[in-house]
Parts: sequence; structure tokens; C-alpha cells
Amino acid sequence: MSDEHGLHLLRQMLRIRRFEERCVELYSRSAIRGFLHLAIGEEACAVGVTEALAPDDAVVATYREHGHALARGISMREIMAELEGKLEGSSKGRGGSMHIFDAVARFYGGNAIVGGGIPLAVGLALADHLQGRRRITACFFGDGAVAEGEFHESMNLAALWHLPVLFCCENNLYAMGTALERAQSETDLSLKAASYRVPSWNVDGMDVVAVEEAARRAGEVVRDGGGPHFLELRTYRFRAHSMYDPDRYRDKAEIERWKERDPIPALTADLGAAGILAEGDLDRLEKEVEAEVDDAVAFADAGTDEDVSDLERYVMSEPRPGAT
Amino acid sequence: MSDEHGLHLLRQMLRIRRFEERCVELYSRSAIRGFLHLAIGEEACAVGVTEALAPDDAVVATYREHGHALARGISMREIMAELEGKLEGSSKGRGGSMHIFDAVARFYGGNAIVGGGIPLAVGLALADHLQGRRRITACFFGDGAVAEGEFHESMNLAALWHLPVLFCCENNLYAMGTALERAQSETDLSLKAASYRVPSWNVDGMDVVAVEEAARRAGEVVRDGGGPHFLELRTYRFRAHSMYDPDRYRDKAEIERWKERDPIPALTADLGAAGILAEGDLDRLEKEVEAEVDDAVAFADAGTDEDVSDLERYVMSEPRPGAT
Amino acid sequence: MSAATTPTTAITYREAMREAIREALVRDERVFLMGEDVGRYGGCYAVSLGLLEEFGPERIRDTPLSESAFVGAGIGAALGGMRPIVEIMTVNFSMLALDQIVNNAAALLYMSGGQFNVPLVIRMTTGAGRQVAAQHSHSLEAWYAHVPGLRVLSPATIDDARRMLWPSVCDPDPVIIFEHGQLYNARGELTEDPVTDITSAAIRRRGEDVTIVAFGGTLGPALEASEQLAAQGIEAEVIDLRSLRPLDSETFLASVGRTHRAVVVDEGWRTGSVSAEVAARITEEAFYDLDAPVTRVCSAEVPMPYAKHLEEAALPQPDKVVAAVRQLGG
Amino acid sequence: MSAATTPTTAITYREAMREAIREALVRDERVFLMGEDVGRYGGCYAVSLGLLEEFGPERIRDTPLSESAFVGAGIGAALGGMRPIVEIMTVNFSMLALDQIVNNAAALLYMSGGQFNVPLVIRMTTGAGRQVAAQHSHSLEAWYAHVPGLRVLSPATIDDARRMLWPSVCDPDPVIIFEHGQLYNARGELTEDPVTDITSAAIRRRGEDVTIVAFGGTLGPALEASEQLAAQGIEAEVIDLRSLRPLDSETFLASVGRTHRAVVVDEGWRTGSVSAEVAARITEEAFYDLDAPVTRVCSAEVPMPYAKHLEEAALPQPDKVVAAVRQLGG
Ligand SMILES: Cc1ncc(C[n+]2csc(CCOP(=O)(O)OP(=O)(O)O)c2C)c(N)n1
Ligand SMILES: Cc1ncc(C[n+]2csc(CCOP(=O)(O)OP(=O)(O)O)c2C)c(N)n1
Ligand SMILES: [Mg+2]
Ligand SMILES: [Mg+2]
Repeated sequence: MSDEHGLHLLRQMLRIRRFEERCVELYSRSAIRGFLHLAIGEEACAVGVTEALAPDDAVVATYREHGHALARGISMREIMAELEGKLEGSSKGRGGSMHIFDAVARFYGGNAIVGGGIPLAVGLALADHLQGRRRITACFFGDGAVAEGEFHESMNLAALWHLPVLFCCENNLYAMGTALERAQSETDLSLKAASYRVPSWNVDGMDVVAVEEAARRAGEVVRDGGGPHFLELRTYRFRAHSMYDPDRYRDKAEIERWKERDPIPALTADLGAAGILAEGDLDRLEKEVEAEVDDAVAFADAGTDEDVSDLERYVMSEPRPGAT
Repeated sequence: MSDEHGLHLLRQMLRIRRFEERCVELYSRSAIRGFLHLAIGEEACAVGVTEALAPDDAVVATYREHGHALARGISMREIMAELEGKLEGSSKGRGGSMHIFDAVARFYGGNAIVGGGIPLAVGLALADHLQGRRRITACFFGDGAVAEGEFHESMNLAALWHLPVLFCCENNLYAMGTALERAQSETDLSLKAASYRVPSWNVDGMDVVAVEEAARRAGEVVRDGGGPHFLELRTYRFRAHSMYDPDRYRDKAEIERWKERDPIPALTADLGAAGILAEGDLDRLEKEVEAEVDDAVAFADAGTDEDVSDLERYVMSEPRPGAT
Repeated sequence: MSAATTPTTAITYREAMREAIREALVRDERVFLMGEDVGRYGGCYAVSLGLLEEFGPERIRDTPLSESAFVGAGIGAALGGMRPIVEIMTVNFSMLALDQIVNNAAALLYMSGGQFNVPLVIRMTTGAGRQVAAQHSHSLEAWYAHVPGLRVLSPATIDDARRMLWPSVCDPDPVIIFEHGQLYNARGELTEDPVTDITSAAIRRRGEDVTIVAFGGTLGPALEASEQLAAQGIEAEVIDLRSLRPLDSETFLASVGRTHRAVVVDEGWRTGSVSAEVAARITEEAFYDLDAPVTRVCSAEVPMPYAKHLEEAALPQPDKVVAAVRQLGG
Repeated sequence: MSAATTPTTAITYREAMREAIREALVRDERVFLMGEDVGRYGGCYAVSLGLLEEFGPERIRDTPLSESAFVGAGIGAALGGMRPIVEIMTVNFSMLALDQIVNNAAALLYMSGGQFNVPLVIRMTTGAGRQVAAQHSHSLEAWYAHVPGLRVLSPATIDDARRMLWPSVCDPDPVIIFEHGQLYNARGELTEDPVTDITSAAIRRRGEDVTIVAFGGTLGPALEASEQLAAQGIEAEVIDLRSLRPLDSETFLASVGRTHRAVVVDEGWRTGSVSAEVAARITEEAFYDLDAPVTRVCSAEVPMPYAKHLEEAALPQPDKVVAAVRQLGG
């Protein structure tokens, strides 16, 4: 790994962390509303996988997708504007935190139905397969989604048709208040993948380098026609499920134990030890990131409310010249 | 196995076979309509499993359930009357071939949505678990149902909660025109069960004694609180999927190969070789069965059409004194 | 049911519902509550908070994210002699369980020729208003009200939140209860409400000039509108449907017979909403009573937008009800 | 509407639909057909028979029994630049895919602020009449017609079976096509039907005395009824809705403006059916044109029974339409 790349990974994770911390503040002052799900603690998953993708690959994510959107290169300004419901937002303020979309980044949401995005990923990969394109689709979902029938139907379909999907299960051990062992009779998720003949890899989801490495290797096989692969990214969310969640179901000690494995200090220490991150570098980086977040908030705050007369726009496509 | 029991098994399979053969005739003369799915060739599955059940166990079956209903002891008269849409039918002619129900036999259908009965079985078992009863629920479904999300959700739920369900997959290698290997990326269905920690047994579904033996052993473990078990019954349907199916998708030679393993001649030969079935016994048995089928048809033919003024009866329960 | 005597202190709709669940659990040991996060988490809207501690994990049963299977399991458990209350977090996720609800719960009694009734209660949150956007803001009551074999309830008051559950649990057939998400924090006192059945509509306000038909989340806006109208000299009669299936036509038809005008307020998308059925029935059965066409105030036909001002614009607000009534003239 | 010139040879509705699919496959290589048993089996109603041999397994794609996943995959493929035609065997099984249809196909364009349209066609068989009982006889058109973001079509004629698919494939948004199972064997000649759009209703018979609104499987009974009525001196105008969403109100409102009476015929369960919306719109917008209340002839509100005489009694037969018209008086 080049020095530059190490610093890039750190920056990406920091951008996500600081962005989401700011979201909490904005939520308190009601600039952001609705459901807000933070991925603080899980940044290595989004960053590691996304780094392994080519620019024209596709991403399908969940309602906990700020990190994936940021890592994928969607501008922080547009994401923040989206969270504030502004016309300048990535979805024009129509979607909010759970529905970030970006056509240029091939970022297909932002899906708030657990498991609901997985079939889309299969279809995107099918389109690539049918059109003979060497693209892959990375599909993120949580451990909770593994209980949904749609996950199983989709795994089977992707495997049966040998489609280029990289299934990325962010196993943070909880689905809202339900611990994995109270949701799955078999908690070794690799057995689910195996039951579809999908190769699966367990990855330390708190180690961004490990995630990137795994995603890159698996992604290459997928791209080369090796069929779908399944990454189980073992991670943890440091905060509650959403802003409404008093987090009564987790042991404080458990949370603290996982916080010791926070991917950001971990990478910082590694980069420091390797002499890549010199004295003062981190401060500078933090300042840059803070400036980006400030700028994004300023952009969002200055954004416009969509005209109410446009309420029904985009229910259906607008007529296009030349369409039959 | 006692002599008597061997003859009983043979009789049960013959009853089903001759009953269904008669159904074909009745379909030709339009006495039976709608969808009619025959299980000719698969009789050993229904008979073997049902024999292993206690009288107060429950059965959930599919639209291909004449055999299960007959083996479970629902009267042939009522079943035939049901197929002819008569008031004397097991479901008063409301259900037809796909919806045989019987409260006394705890026979919960007769479900025409592929996979749709599986959650019901989980719930029936849950009720037994909650009420501390030592009953089990046998749930039949086809290989095609394994692709449905509901199958997976249900397996997990049953295993997670350790419920007394005996999952009986009648793997006849086809779901309508779709061969198993074109429906499943992994055709070894025991791996699906394993991915939920559900013990699974592969059974020769053309051998009624083997099926009964497996169902009895697995059923005992289930009854003793051993959690759900999964039987893969390897079988084959000798006829088309339904009366509408021209059966274009199967190789004639394949069908012939399986017919050589017809469970009825197989058991007949075994009983003969063991000296249990003496000269002339089979003829007598066939005659008795024919008489029962004749009687059932006569009963059904003589049945009554429900009064049209009762059309809306049973949409909701009838008021019962003392309710609330 | 005999009348209460001392008025109780104010409680929230959420607490009323929780009390109703507790009552059912206490009165009938066949009752259990099952759904995603009803136990340790306390319910996604905190309705079942504390019940796990009180009744234990067998009766307050957390499920995995498997809507189809656990709803189907509720049906099976009902067949097996239990009286399950199944919570689907929100109506939005109920689409994943619709096959079980329509093809099994609603059909089993009929298909089996009267042998197998399904004494199941399914509760779910419905509605918009909290900026949770397109996939979390559905009002699909109309779909359920379309299906024979189901009872569909829409408790809009604290009394109904408290009192509709027990008769639902006792009902031999499947009952779907819609709880509007905006109501959970509504606070009020339980009254000596005489309406404790689960079949009739209720007149929530008397008036002679116009009939406003509402239910669930739109009862509040309808009542608010009626106050504004009263200030303008128009006395509206406000009908709360309470039961969406069967639909108690008599109450609103009788009202229209007195007022000769009707406005139906429904948070569903206008086309094919419950309001369409109400309007159709009024025209079919009270045509000659009408002095003006029946009017509907519904949600805009859009997947719900996140932005606050757009969501507000999309929903049936009191001012739109007022405007609709005024447009009827008379 | 201009007249036809040279009649072509008679074909069935099934063949017309097959030709339409073939046309789409030939004209646009992004088109593919996907669904359970569309390939080797030839389609459960033999609509796609022979297409596998002609176009190969990549474009005539058999799926496992996974309605949610393959419908969702169709949505994804549409997002990825393809023009999928997804067949759900029957509307009864579409409940398993409703989440994908409503929460993704219908919502993505709006939720993404106009970025992602979903050019997907979903075809499914609907309706009763073949004694296939409760779980196989649904008419859920009303549910789909309720959902913004979808187009919902109901081709009732051979012409429409042949001609509505291509504009649907070209449409940038999701289109749901309902094919009534009783129509597949209907035989007739393709005309040079000028109505090739997928938005307007059509007048299938002219008359001045009453308007009968029908669609899909009820167009036949409606036309049959109109013949019987004609013999009795009543000339009915028969409107075929063709598109259930958006609903072309203008055509039926204009007709009611001429006839002053309306009967709506719908195979759905009466409560909350498409007929409710049509009746509501007529009252809302043509109230002062009406000489009598709008009447509806629908299916009985029962899970469909198997027995032939009961099923017949449950369905909207021509004689019931005749009776309804005669009851309007005038
Ligand atoms: C089908 C469905 N059911 C329930 C919900 C409510 N819900 C939202 S997130 C969530 C937990 C999901 O857990 P997991 O998949 O592990 O993802 P995580 O939140 O841990 O990232 C639940 C139950 C939903 N959005 N969709
Ligand atoms: C959900 C659903 N999808 C499709 C169908 C149509 N269908 C009826 S039976 C069948 C094949 C099922 O195959 P399998 O489960 O193997 O059972 P088998 O018919 O072989 O006994 C299909 C596709 C259905 N009834 N339900
Ligand atoms: Mg999780
Ligand atoms: Mg099979």
C-alpha cells in the first residue's frame, strides 16, 4: 500500500465520521429530520469496499449509507443538502438520509426496506452480464437482512446465473435491538453463502486495509466471471440504531470493547508506526475535513426549498423528445 | 415390520394411485375442473411420512395433496366429493383439488401458493410448543418451494425457536417445467437445511418403508424436543405437472427410468418375496380398492350442489353464542 | 360492557395501546405478542415497552426480519389454538406478508368450508407526517379494506386504542389494526366511551350543514377543520369510520341524509383509496339526498417526499378540508 | 376513430400477446422476457411458446420460484439499461413481489429526484372463471391502480393484446399489464385499430341511453349485456377503460354527459375496487349530469369458491349488468 493510499483511506474514514457527528448536531437543531441512521464505527466497511471498485461499477446500499455515498465520491455538499431536504441535495431533497442516489456515481440508493435493495443488485449485474460489460455491482446489507426471504432468493439467482455481484454483509451483530444469535439459528453466515455455492470470506470489518484487500481480491474474481462472492464484514455500530433508539439492548461493556477497535485510531496508529503519518499531519487532516463539513453544512443551509408546485414532478418521467 | 403393516402400506399406496387414475377419467368427463395435480409415482412419500405420525399430529400439504389427505385418513368419499365441488366434500366444494382441509384429521390444506403453507406449519408447531403439547407438524412442499424466500424464513424461525416441525421436501426434480438444476445453484438441498442447523436426511422417496423409517426416527427426535428436522424425499412424478401440461420439458427416457422404480410394484415384489403377499392377495386388494373408488365416485356424483344463497357463508365466522 | 365511573388521568395513545395489549395478555393465556423488536427493544414505537419484563420472552416474542414467515406463523398459531397478536412494524413492511394475510388468513375459513377460522390480530403503524419519505409513509388501508375475510380497524382516539383490541382478540376471524404513527404521542383522558364494538362508525361531532367522513390519522385534521368551519358559521358533522371493513355505511348515509353534503378525508392516495368507496356508496345509496357532489380530500398521488414543506403539501391538511367544504356551497 | 380496411386472419389473444412480445424482442435488443417457466415450459398459459427456441435462454429467461427476487432483478436490469418484460404467472403470486413493485419500481424515480426511471414491463394473468378457487382467482387491479409511479393496463381485446406492449416497452416508467385468463383463447381479427396509445379509454359500442364502464375480463360481459339491452330497446354505450392508471376520466365523463346514467362492471371485489374510483369520479365531476345514482356490478365479496355454480354466481355476469341497467330506470 502506498503512503498516499494509506492517507487517503484515513481521510475517507474521517470524512464519514466527522460528517455523521455533525449530522447529530443538525438533528438536534432539527435541520435534519425523519430517520437518521449513523454508521459511526463501521466506516472501514464502506471505505474498504468502495476503494476496490472501478468508477463504473455500481453500488446498492441501505438506509445506513452516508458512508458509502461519501466514499463513492458523491459530494458532501449534495449529501448534506439532501439530509436537509434541499433542492440542491443528491435526490433534490425528496429522499433524505435513507434515499441518497446518484446516477453519475452509479449509486442506486439508499433503500429503506431491509433486504429490498438486494434484488436490484442482482438485476444490475444481470444487465451487465447481458450487455457483456466487465462491471460489478457491490451490494451492501446488514446481518438483519439475512433473515429476509429476499436475501435468499437473490443469492440463489445471482449464483444460478453466475452474475457479477459482490455481496457485502455488514454484520454489526444487531438488527435494531435484535442480536444476531436471536435472529439466526446458525450465526455463521458463510454457511448461508455456501448453501448457494457462493464463495464467502470473513473479513475484519474494523480494519480498512483488510476490507479493501478482500474486496479487491473477491471483486477481481467476480469481474473475471467467477460468479457472485460474499463478504462478511464483521463490524459494530458505536451508536444507537437511529436517533430514536435509546439503545437499551446492548451491554455498555460490549460497546466499549468494540470502541477499542475503532478503525480510525487503528489506522492512524498503523500509519504513524509506519512513518507515513508524521507529527501534525493528523491535525491538518482533521482541519481539512472539518472545513469540508463546514462547507457542506453552509451549502445545505443556504440551499433552497423546492417549489411546492413541483410536488408531482417525477412521479412519472417527463416526456422526452424522440421517445415513442 | 409386521406382515399386516406391509399390506397396509401397499393398500394405502394403491388407494392413492387408483383414486388419482380415476380422477383423470373424471377430468375428461368434466366432473372435476380447475387445476388437478396428480402425485402418481410419489405415493411412497405421502404414505411413509403419514404412517409415522400420531393421530393428533398436524399435516400441512400443497396443491398436490390427494395422497396426503387419503393417507391421513380423510374419507375418500369426501375427497372425491370435494373434487367434484359438492357440498359433501371435505371443504364443502369450496376448495376443490388444491384445497382439501379436515379439522378432525388436523389436515391444514391444501395450499396452492408455492411455499405458502410452510409458515403455517411453523405456527402450528409454535402453538404446540407454547401449550406444552407433544405433537409435531409435518410440512410437505416441493423442490420448487426451496427457491421461495418463505421457505428460508420459515426454516430459520423453526430452528431458532426449536419448534417441532418435520419438513418434508418432496424433491421430484421439477417445478412445473423447471428442472432443479435450473432452479438452484446448489442442488444438494441438505446444505440449505444445514445453513439453519437443521439436521437433514436424504431418503429414497420411492421406497415407502425407507420413508416411513426415516420419518419415524426423525419424527421421534422432533417430538422429543430435538428441534425441526428436514427430510429430502427423492421422488418423481410419472405424469405431467397438471392436466394442462403437455410435459415437453422432460426426457421420455428419464420418465421411463423412474417408472422402473415405481414404489407400488417395488413393495409388491418385496412383500411377495417375503411371503407376505400370497397368490391372489393383490387381486383381492385391487378389487377392494376399486370398490372404494367406485363408492367414492358414486357418493360424489350423488352429492349436492351448495345452495347459491349460501355463497357468502364462511367469509366470516358465524356468530357463536358466548363469544367475547 | 358496564360504564367506568371515575375519570382516569390522561394517557397517551401509545400507553392506551400498551394497556390494551397487557389486558389481553392477562385475560387470556393463549394471547402472545410477536414481531420485530417487540421485546428487548420495546417496540419500534415503544408500544410494548416493559411487556417483555412482565410477561417473558415466550409471550413477548421477538422475531427475525422475516415478515412473511412470522405473520404466517401467527396464522398457524391461531389455527393451533392460540390468540396471537402479531405486530408488523409498519404497513410499509406488510407488503412482504400480504400473501400470508390474503391467501391464508383471509381465505382459510372459506376455502375449508367453514372448518378453520383464524383468530389472529395483526397490528401495524400506518401513515406519514414524520419525514420518513417514500418507503416509510404508506397508507395502504384501502388495500386491506378490499379483502373479504378480514376485519380492518382504524382506532383514531385514545379510547379506541384502549378498547378495540380486546374484542379483536376475541373475534374468531383475522383483524388488522392500523395505528397512525402520528397518534402515539396524542394524550387525553379515557372517557366512559360507550362505543366499544369493532364494527360501527362513530359521530365525533354533531352538525347539520355538512358531513365530514374521516378515519385514523385524518380524524384530527377533520375535527380541526370543523372548528374552523364553526367559526365561519358552518356546523360540520364529523364521522369517524373506526372500522374500514366491514364499512359501516349506515352511520355516514344517515348523516348525509341530514346534511345533504359530504366531504371524505383520507390520507391514502386519492385514486382507489377508502374515500373512493365511501364516495361511491354515498352516491349509490344516498344520491337523492345529496345537494352537491361528494368531495374527497386525500394525499397527493406521489411517493411521499422527505422535505418537510413538500410532505405537508402532500397531506390532507385541515385548511384543505375547510376549502373543500366551502366549495360545496350551500 | 377511422375504420379498419383489410381484415387480417383471425388469431387468439394468446397469439396476439406472443406476437407483441416477439415484436419487442426483435425491435429492441435490450428487451428480454423473464419469469417462471416462460422458456422450456412455454409459459404457464403458453403465451411464450416457441420464443425460447427463437431467441435463446439469455433472452427468454426461466427463473426459479422467487417472485420477489426476479421482479426486483427486473427493476435492477431496467436501471442497468435493459428493457425487461417480467412475467409473473398470475396476479395471485404478485403479492410476493409487491414490495419490489411499490417500494422500488414505483418510487425510485421520485425518491431519486428524477435520476432513476425504471423502464420495466410486468405482465400477469388476472381473474377468475376457471374454477381454480380462492388462491388463484384474484383480481387485484385496484391495488395496483392505487399506486403512483405505475402505469396499469388492462388489454381486453385482441388488438390491445397485440398493440399495447410495444408502447409499454418504450415507456420510461414501469408498466403493469393485466391479461385476463379467460381471454387467452378468445379469437378474432386484428383490425387496423388506430388506438395504440396506452393512456386512453375506448368506446367499444355507441349508445345514448346509459354508459357501461368495463375493463379486462368484464368488457365481454358488458358487451353481451348491451346486446341484450339493445333487444329491449336500451342503447348502452360501452367504455373500455384500457388504462387503469392513469385513469382516463374524460372518456367516461363525456359519455355520462350524454347518457346521464352509468353502470360500472368490475370483476374485483366491490369494496375498494376500480369501480369505486370510477363511481366516485363520476359523482365528483359529473354530478349534475346524472339522472340516477351510479351503480356497480362486481364480484361477490368472497374468496372465490371452486364449485362451478358458486363461482358463476360470484362473478359479474351479463344478466346482472342488464338488471342493473334496467333498475336505473329512465
Ligand atoms: C422489511 C423491513 N422490516 C423492518 C424494517 C425496520 N428496520 C429498519 S432497519 C432494521 C434493522 C436492520 O438490521 P440490519 O440489516 O442488521 O442492518 P443495520 O441496521 O444493523 O445496519 C429494521 C428492523 C425495515 N426497514 N424493513
Ligand atoms: C408463489 C407461486 N408461484 C407460482 C405458482 C405456480 N406453480 C404452481 S405449482 C408450481 C411448481 C412447484 O414445484 P414444486 O415446489 O417442486 O412442487 P411439485 O409441483 O413438483 O410437487 C408452480 C410454479 C404458485 N402456485 N405459487
Ligand atoms: Mg445489523
Ligand atoms: Mg417439484
